[in-house]
Amino acid sequence: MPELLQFLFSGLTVGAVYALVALGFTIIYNASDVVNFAQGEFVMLGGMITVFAHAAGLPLLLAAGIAIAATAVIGVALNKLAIEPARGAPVVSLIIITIGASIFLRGVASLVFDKQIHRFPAFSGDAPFRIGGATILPQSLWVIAGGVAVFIALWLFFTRTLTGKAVLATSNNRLAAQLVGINTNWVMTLSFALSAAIGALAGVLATPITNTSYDVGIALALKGFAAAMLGGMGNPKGALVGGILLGILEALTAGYLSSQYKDAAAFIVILLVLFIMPQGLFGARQTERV
Amino acid sequence: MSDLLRVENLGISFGGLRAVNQVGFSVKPGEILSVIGPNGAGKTTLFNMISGIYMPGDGRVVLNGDDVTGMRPDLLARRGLSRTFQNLQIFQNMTVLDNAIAGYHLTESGSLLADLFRLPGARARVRAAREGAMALLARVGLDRAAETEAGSLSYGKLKRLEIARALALDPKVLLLDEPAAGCNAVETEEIDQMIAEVARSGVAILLVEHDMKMVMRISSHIVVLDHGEKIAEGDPATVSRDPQVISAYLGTEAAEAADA
Amino acid sequence: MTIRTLMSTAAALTALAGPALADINIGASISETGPAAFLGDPEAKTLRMEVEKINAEGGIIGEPINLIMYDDGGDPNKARTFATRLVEDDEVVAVIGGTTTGTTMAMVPVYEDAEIPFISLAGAVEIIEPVKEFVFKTPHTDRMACEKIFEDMAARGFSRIGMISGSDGFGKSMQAQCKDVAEASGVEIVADEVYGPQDADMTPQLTNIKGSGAEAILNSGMGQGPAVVTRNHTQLAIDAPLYQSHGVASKQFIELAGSEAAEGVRLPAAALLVADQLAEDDPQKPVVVGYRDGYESETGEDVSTFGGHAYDALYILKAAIESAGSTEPAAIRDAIEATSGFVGTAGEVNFSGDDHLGLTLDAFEMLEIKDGNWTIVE
Amino acid sequence: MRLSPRATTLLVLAVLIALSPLMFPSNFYYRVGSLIFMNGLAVTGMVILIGYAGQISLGHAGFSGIGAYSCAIMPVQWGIHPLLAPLLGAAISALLAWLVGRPILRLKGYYLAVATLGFGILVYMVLMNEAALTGGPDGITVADSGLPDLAEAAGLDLSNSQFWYWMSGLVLLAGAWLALNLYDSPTGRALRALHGSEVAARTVGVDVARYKLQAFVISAVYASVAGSLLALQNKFITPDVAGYMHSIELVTMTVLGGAHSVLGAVFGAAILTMLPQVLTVFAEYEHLLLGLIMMLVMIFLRDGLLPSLMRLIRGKSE
Repeated sequence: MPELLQFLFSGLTVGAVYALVALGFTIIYNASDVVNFAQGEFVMLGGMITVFAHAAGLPLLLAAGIAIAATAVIGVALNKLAIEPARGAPVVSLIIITIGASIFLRGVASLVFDKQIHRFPAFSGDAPFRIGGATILPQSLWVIAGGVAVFIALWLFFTRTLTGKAVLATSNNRLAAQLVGINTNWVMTLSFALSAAIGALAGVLATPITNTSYDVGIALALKGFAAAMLGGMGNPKGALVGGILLGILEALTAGYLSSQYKDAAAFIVILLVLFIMPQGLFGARQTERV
Repeated sequence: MSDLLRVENLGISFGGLRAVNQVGFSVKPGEILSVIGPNGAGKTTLFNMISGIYMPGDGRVVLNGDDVTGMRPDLLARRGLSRTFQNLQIFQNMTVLDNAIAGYHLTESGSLLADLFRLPGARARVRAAREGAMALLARVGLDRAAETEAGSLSYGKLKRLEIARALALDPKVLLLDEPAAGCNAVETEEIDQMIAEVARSGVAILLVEHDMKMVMRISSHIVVLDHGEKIAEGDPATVSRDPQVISAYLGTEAAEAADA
Repeated sequence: MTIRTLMSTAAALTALAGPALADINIGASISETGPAAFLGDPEAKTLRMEVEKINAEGGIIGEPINLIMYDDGGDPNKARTFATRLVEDDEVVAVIGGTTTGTTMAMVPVYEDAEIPFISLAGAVEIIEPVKEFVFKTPHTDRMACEKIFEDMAARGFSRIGMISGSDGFGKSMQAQCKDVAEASGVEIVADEVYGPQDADMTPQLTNIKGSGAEAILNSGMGQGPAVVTRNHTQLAIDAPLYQSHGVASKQFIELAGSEAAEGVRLPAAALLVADQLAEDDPQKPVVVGYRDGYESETGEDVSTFGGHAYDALYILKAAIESAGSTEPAAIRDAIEATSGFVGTAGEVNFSGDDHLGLTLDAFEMLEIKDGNWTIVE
Repeated sequence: MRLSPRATTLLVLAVLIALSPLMFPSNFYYRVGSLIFMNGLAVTGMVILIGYAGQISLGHAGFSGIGAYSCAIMPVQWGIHPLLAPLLGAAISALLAWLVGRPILRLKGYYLAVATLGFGILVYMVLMNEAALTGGPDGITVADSGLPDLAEAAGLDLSNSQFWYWMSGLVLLAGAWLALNLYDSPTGRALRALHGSEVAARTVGVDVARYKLQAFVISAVYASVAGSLLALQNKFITPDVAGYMHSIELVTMTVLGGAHSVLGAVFGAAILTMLPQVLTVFAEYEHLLLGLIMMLVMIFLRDGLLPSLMRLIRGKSE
């Protein structure tokens, strides 16, 4: 049993990181129907800016705050410069634009920062908690707490606040949203800022566990995207569940079956789920309108 | 003559909302049956169920004596059912001519290898389809626009292109969803005549249309829907006098039409 | 047409950046970006820095070196194209590079066909085994690392060991080599686990190793994975001591893992990492201290053995050109093969007709991390 | 006489392939040329999938991987003739595409993207992990196909790069011919129709699932053959050929150049293949510029480079 518990802890830790990335995907998708493949770069920026600000002598908390704010600004810039001008483009063009953005941001990061791997200390030390023969690091709890907190905040945002409902309305029908007086430009700006900030927060929380470097974004975006699709794109609940599920799946496969094929197992499950539920676990079913 | 298309107790719900309930009627070859009713009465939904786009919740669709309920649209097309759409479904990425040729898909298509290597058989089939398509385009007055991108056509022309495409299948049953919408009086009359002509050739036509003058003029039979239920049925004269219909929907316009 | 224009633009641009013809053209294809960037980055920096230094001192046999370096991004197909470009377009006399085994092996056929000497900076033994006429390499092989580690394990009385390897080229290659030499070294591999190079948590794999009764654990991997493994090893309070490979031989590893978690970790590495601890009369001392000080003051980054491999390759090449007294590729090749007693950052290199690596196990030091620093295990 | 678009495309391609070598300053350009043609071939398949049928795949490099590794594995492990290996590889790719395509192609948009992505990653992982067969992440040597020697025996004195330039040029021409044949054929029309409106395509009798699957299988064969050619030329192959980045590259080439036409997509392949070679002058700015170009083209030249260029030329001449 301690093994199982350890595997679950591992899965939770990793899954919470995926979930945070997936949650970032959710907001932009909800506002604009764009899956932002540069989401992983937001995570990278969160980690890297914190590392370098911290190394420059700022206290960790302040460095993290700066990283999140700066990434949010970059997110807004991405929207204004690349996504807004391409509105209405087909899915495949949007995929290429956001992948282009991710390559661009990675290139900038490698120049502004460096190509080395970095880390900053865990918030509450590295002494693990021991529960039932298994262990979990305090930083893992930070990540999990971060994931849950962002989820709750988003859930409240989308269901309880007027602004959140405006975001959803914009995604449903942009024109109609404009007609009822929603400033859709502002909604887009807000969504990208929020999304980027959540990505950066993920980077800040996860870096003590995952380490960071200019190119960590690729793998994170891939897993986060997969998690979001598994859960059903656009649904915060789907992002959270999809992320955690993916993490646990990988950990259990590594623990019980084969660590070689743990990533393969994750993708096989995603494929199977999509075959049975083409909109993911919690995605909205769409009926064809003709 | 026996019924070509028979609809029995057809119904469907969307998330608890009953969109169509217990609707039934039948059409014979050469007949024009119009389905009318206020917006949201369930006309298009009914069409979508008959043409296999929505799976009916209950009831049956019988085509030429066979139960075809919920059958895929492409298989229905093989059985001679063809349709147009209220919100145009044009292949915007193709030329007008290609749109019309696409209507010949069932007679045009052969093996993939023949297509890849441009074998003589495939070329002959394409040629035949092209000739048929050109003739149809001429019939709807679009032959001069054959090589233009379909996306650049006006609404009225697109409506006619869709009818041409539907006719290319050489259907036994034709479903027309508001063919005259957005057309001016002259165009409406042309469409009107074309529909009558098609019906005369023995095609059973199912029509949804808001232009009551047209409906009253060409229908052999009318079914009235309101809130998903059939509230009246009969020939134009009978329906237009039906008090329930008048109060539910038709009003003065129909009375005028009946007088005329 | 457009393709043509672009082609000739490319040619023109290269010509602009290109050299005067009398220079010695030395090519390099390094993975400055991509998954192996943290290896390629110090390699590229070292090459630029040292070439500048050599040129400032008057070049080789009176001619300045013109270093033509491409970034293959770790993509073997791209490396292969750059190899063709170096040979056909840039007309180099020798090539350094191939940061990874994949990029190296992709380039080998080109240099063999063109008969251009090629000194690889990658680890796997297959690069020089069987011997290829024009291919040499400077880093120790992963097989040697395995042998060195197993030797140390056997000396400490461990016979049942667990392996955890990265799934990238470096990790997989070393995993295979270690399994190959385990029996001969007197150890038995009782657990064999793998992780992805970007994975964030390896506790499931380590839990399984812990349950297998392994007496010592060997992590073959490079990059950030080993740091995570080291932290997880501490997190799970595993008693079996942890060995890392030469793939983490930089100060950065200790920072990433945290000195607390890294305490007691052993790994085989070149003397470069412990330059200050070498005896004063050690012939390697002036070389490694000189390179380290130069690199650290130039880049502001900690020195790593990876940059050292590039340093060794460049100076082996320099010595070969000097002794050949010619810049003919064939002559350079012969001179490289005749290299003996060359002291580099990795150790003493003695090439021969059937040894294009030229290092022995002695070139490895077994290091242990104590108080956040490398110490030599006696 | 006016040439049909189909004949024009083939003619332009043939002339470019035949005459480009006249301006090659060195042998290296044959290498770049052959890479352009191999990518161009894979991308021609993508035109059928993306441009005709309107479906997306982020996993087609997986098929390139199968084609490439067939050439590496079959002759050595199973004694299959090296020239038969590409054909068998294509057959395996087709079969696999047919099997996975059936369920995957029911998905749409981003869901289709993630499913194809997953498929590509699975192929990549098998190539990485089954080291006994595939050589693992460090790659595997590909036995010589004997083709260049055959050419030499026939009196053609060509270097390796030169040989593969002409070889892949010919295969690209053949591939383009087939793809162009398809365009104005019943199958091509059905594919374009379901791209335009799936519902309408169904109502005119198009078996949408079947045609999507055909496009998927055909494009898989193109990718597979391209992978085989690459393996045979390089004589060494690593799993990167099946990697996620390569899949993205294929889609980017297609869409960047213009997904609706073979010529456009091949143009995109040419640009993206040459770009890294041109950008070496900018060294560390390479990636930054690549990302920038991808964004700018897609934002401002939405139909792709070639159609936009043509419009510009036509606009000026009018």
